[in-house]
Amino acid sequence: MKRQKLVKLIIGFGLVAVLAISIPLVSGCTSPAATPTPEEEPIKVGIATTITGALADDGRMHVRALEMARDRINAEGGLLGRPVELLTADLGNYTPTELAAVRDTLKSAGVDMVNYNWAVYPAVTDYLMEIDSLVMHHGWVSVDWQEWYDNKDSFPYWMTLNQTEEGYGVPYFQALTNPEMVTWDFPNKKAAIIVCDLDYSVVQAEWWREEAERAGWEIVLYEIHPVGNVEFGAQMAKIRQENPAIIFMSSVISTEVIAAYADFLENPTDSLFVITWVINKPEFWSAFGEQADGVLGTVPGFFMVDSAYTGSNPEYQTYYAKGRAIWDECLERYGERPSLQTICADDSFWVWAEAVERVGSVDDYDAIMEAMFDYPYVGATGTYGFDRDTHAGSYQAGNVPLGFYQIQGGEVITLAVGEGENAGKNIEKITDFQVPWWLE
Amino acid sequence: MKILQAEKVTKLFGELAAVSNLDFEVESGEIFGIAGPNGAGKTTLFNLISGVYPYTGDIIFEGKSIHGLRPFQICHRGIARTFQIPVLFSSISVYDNIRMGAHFGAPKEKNEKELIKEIIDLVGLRGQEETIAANVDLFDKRLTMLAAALATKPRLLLVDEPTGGLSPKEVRASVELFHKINQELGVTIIIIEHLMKVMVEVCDRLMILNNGEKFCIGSPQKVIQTREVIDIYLGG
Amino acid sequence: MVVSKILRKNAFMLGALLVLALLPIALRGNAHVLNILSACLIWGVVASAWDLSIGYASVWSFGHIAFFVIGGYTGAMTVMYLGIPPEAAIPLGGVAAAVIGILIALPCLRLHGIYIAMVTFGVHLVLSTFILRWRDYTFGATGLSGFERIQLGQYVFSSSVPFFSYYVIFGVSVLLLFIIYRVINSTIGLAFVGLRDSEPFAKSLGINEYKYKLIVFGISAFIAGLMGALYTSFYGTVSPFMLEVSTFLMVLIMLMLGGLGRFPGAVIGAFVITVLSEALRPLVLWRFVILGAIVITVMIAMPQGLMALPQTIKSFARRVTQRKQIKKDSIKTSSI
Amino acid sequence: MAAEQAVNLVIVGITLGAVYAVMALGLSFIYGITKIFNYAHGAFFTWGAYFAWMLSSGYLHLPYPAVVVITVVIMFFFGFGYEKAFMYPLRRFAGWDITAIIVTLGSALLFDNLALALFGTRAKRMPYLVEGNFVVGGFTITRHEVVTLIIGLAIMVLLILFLGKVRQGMAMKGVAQDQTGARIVGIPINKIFSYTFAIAAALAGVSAILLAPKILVYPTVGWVVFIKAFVVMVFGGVGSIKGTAIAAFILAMVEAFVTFYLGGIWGTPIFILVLIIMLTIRPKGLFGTW
Repeated sequence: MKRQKLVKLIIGFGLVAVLAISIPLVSGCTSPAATPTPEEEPIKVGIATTITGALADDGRMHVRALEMARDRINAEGGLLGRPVELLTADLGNYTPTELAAVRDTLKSAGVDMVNYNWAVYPAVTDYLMEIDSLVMHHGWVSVDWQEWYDNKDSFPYWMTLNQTEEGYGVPYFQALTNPEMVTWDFPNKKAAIIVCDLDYSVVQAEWWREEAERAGWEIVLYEIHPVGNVEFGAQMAKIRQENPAIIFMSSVISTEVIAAYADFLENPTDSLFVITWVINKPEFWSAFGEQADGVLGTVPGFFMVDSAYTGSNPEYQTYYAKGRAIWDECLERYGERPSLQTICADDSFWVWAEAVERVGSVDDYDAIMEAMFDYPYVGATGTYGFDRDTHAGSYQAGNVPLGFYQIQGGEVITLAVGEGENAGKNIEKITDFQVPWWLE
Repeated sequence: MKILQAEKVTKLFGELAAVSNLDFEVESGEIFGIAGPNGAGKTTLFNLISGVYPYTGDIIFEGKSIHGLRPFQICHRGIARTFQIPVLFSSISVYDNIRMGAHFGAPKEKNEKELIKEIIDLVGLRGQEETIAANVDLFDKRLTMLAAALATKPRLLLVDEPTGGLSPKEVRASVELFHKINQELGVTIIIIEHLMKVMVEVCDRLMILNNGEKFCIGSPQKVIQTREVIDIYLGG
Repeated sequence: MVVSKILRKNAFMLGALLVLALLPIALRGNAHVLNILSACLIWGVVASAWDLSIGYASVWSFGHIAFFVIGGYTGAMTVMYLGIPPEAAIPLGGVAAAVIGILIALPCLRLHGIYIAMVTFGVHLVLSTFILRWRDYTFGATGLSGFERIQLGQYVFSSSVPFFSYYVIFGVSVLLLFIIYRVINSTIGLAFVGLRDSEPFAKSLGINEYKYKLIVFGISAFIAGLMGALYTSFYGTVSPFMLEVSTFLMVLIMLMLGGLGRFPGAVIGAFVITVLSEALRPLVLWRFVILGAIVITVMIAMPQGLMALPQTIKSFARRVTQRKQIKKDSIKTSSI
Repeated sequence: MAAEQAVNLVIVGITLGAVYAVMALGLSFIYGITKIFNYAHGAFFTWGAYFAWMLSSGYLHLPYPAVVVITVVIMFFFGFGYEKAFMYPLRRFAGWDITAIIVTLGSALLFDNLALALFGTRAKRMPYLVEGNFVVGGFTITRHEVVTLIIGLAIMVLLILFLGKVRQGMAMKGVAQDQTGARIVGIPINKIFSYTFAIAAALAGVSAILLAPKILVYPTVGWVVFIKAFVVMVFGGVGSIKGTAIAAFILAMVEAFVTFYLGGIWGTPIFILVLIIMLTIRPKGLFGTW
């Protein structure tokens, strides 16, 4: 009897001791692996992104951009003569525990800048602000930015390349019904809208819908489905009944779009299949190959890498050249073409790096931000000058164009580029629209 | 005085009548035996009395109907039972098994510890209290089950095949115990048993069931000499 | 005399408590590690509350993560919309979860095993729809954040103030674990075990199974909901993402790895799984593959769970010594 | 117009119903016979889908009949090996049924994430079994749907025949009713367990082949189907093939109509509501036997 208690006691203490020993090991595991060069202390850049979970693909594309940028800058002698070192922290499925881990590891490593892509969870913003480093956010999501904007007094060091998705709905509808871009006689003025239940998608769809109704279109289906839904049988039944001229799918999750499109292809209607953000993601068209031809989409920012820019706009020519360079490097180095994520992340890094060079300091955040305000940085996706109030890069200059795309021959081809308030009306046409194969 | 009256009790399992149109009465203070071949409906009858299944007809206990009451309510009215297979609370001690009956079955009992002690002494489980119930032998398992049932302070006890698998010595001890329970505690007992020898020793009256129907009832010596009863048992 | 007896009887638990109480000081406020420890405690209590239901009462409720999330939302929303002080919102989260738990228990009264599992899991599945539909108040999939936290002087209860917050969580967890321990050792716990081990016999001994089903749903949902509110307050955010299968799976694994119905096994399971899953983080995609493999291996080697480790080791030792004994004996006989 | 819509919805419901039924039968089979609740059943589906994908559009581009046969054979041995490796060693101890649950939980974690690590998050697409449509009386029905329905029904009939007429099937039924009893009369329990898992895994493979072209192949796809199969199994009553089949069609129909009229977000809540109402009336499901 006594021995039993003793054994229990020993095992109990043993377990706790093992835990106590392993916990510091845990924190040790996540500290940076690369060794700094002996002469100069490295500049640490933290990457807050999704390495695992449903958005792991986006995270991979994000990290690649920064790896390429790091190697480029280190090959040129580093930033301010110091090597740049990356520290990746996984946002995973955005569970609170993961967010806290991201914050704690980046904070304890003492990163000089946090490069963050996007989420639709304001909580991520809260956690990143607590790291107390400058955050370069290259998202297109208003909730993340809004959370910072509401708290800007307590934490000013947040820079967003492009803070809102609201604008994309209106110009998108305008461009679709712009005869300069889409050369197809709509058989009717009916549209079906399928929306993923995430803020980003819902906001975009709402704006799209309002513009459509203003133009006298009838919305025959407006369906918000749960995140991660893959069964669209009933929605397609309704669509097949109504036969609308446009099926608009507002979703950021490629699996949903692929599933809906696969169901659509089973028995296609006389409709244009129109999507948003997912058009730039390789997993969409790699799932369908030739069958993806004809799908239309839009993404914010100049993202023209499948089709060459042959127009006369000198700014666009510069953007294109920069984007193409990243594209080629990514393809060569990783055997996979980049997504918009990559190109944008690259911009967000170099905006910052240039500002740091000009200021000559990496931790004087006020001065670095000052160097970014109003300064026209010409990147691969547009020209950025940050607004003093919103800290958003694209609005002040109004120089970040909106691209409208179609998949043709298995590639994402730019149909037109628009800019400014009526980006869907005043467009520069690049490539001819192709009537989708199921409508022929 | 009648402690239990069954009136036209019928239980159907689908098409099959497990108990059909059964009438009988149990006198207060007696030991009443129920026998019959396998599938005669003996255990089903216990399940009906203790409220496990719904049924048609009526069962009256101490002048009040217990039809439609749930098992725990029937226990609180004063009927306790044991099971054919010892279904003990195997992960806790023998003492806690008995405490389960005392605490939940006799909620008004002030002196719970005293009650448990008395019952342990009565059934003869002293020394086994702290053993985990899964680890005691079959006889002690049956005794524990019986003790837990007695701890609910019943006036009627239903005992289902208490001697199955026991040695002759243990069977004898069981018989003595039932007499003791009946006489010292004044508990009326209904007992299901297939050993006729035990029945003759224990029962005041014996009822034979066949195919869910009452076949005959009377003093055990008389009943077992009935030609038809012998036929039933020999599969006639 | 009595004190020393209690000390000796609960040496394991008291020792563990002492270590847990002193560990933060030894760690000198390492934020990352402290937050992991806090998560261990939170999940430990949630898993123990769940154990009360599955392990002790054998009521296969799959709604505990839903109760946890209900508690979290209640805590956050009462603070945000009703202006209730955050200290009061945390027990309110428990109350809300308990009310819903009891409501769910009603259709479960007549059900058993897997059928209860389905009804309660149904609540889990429906909850996310409800949160998404009630967008005006819950902000849909975006989730809630930025609500007021508990404040004690200059200290804020938040994962960014790990030292202070750890002790708050430690205090609440110890209190709740003590409540669970008391419930297990009370007559309520006795009734749970009775219904688990042999329901027909328990009922025939006067146990009202409906009453105890309601009690077990009430208590375990209350604790899960309270921990949900505490978790939400600690991390400052709650979203329907918590309802993903992965959370459910992990907590269930913690509970079962520790050993069903073997308090405080669930707490040990929670520590082991949480720490392992953090330690394996550098493996990125292979992390959960390895974790799954570890769970399977441990269970095949030690089917009774971690809490049975002493017995397993002892029986193994006994077998080894017996074998040695047999060997010795055979040598002896052969030499003769 | 209304009639046409209804017919379209019935077609959607029937096709989904056939697949849910096949999946739920596997789950119900394992639970009914071995009393193990197999959390890894979703992972079986996922891996069946990945095998089919690798054989078809992923790497080998085999013709469909070959894909079906090879996938079913692979899944059969997958289930067999799974039982031998993970479930069999547990049965040395009492209380193994509880331990088995956590091992299935652990293997769900393992297999899901193995798929993630090997194939990535990217959803893979599989071609339809047969392309093209039938036009019957003005209604368009895709050939894939017709084939799905035929395979689904055929499997149910085969299972009923197997359990009712074939010796091994009858032995399985015996084990389902009473494990100790079955052992006493000399039924080889270990063998029965292995074959039960093997058949269930093969069924998961079949449903994966039928459903993957519609809902894609990605690491967590199994859970979507698993949860629905779970509801179907409980609704129909564990162990009843008839109950499972009817439940699958009822629930799929409910889901299709609810999605159509109220929107996709209400699919699950109504699904669950129907289940709870059902269980309050019949606590053991529609035709619960085991």
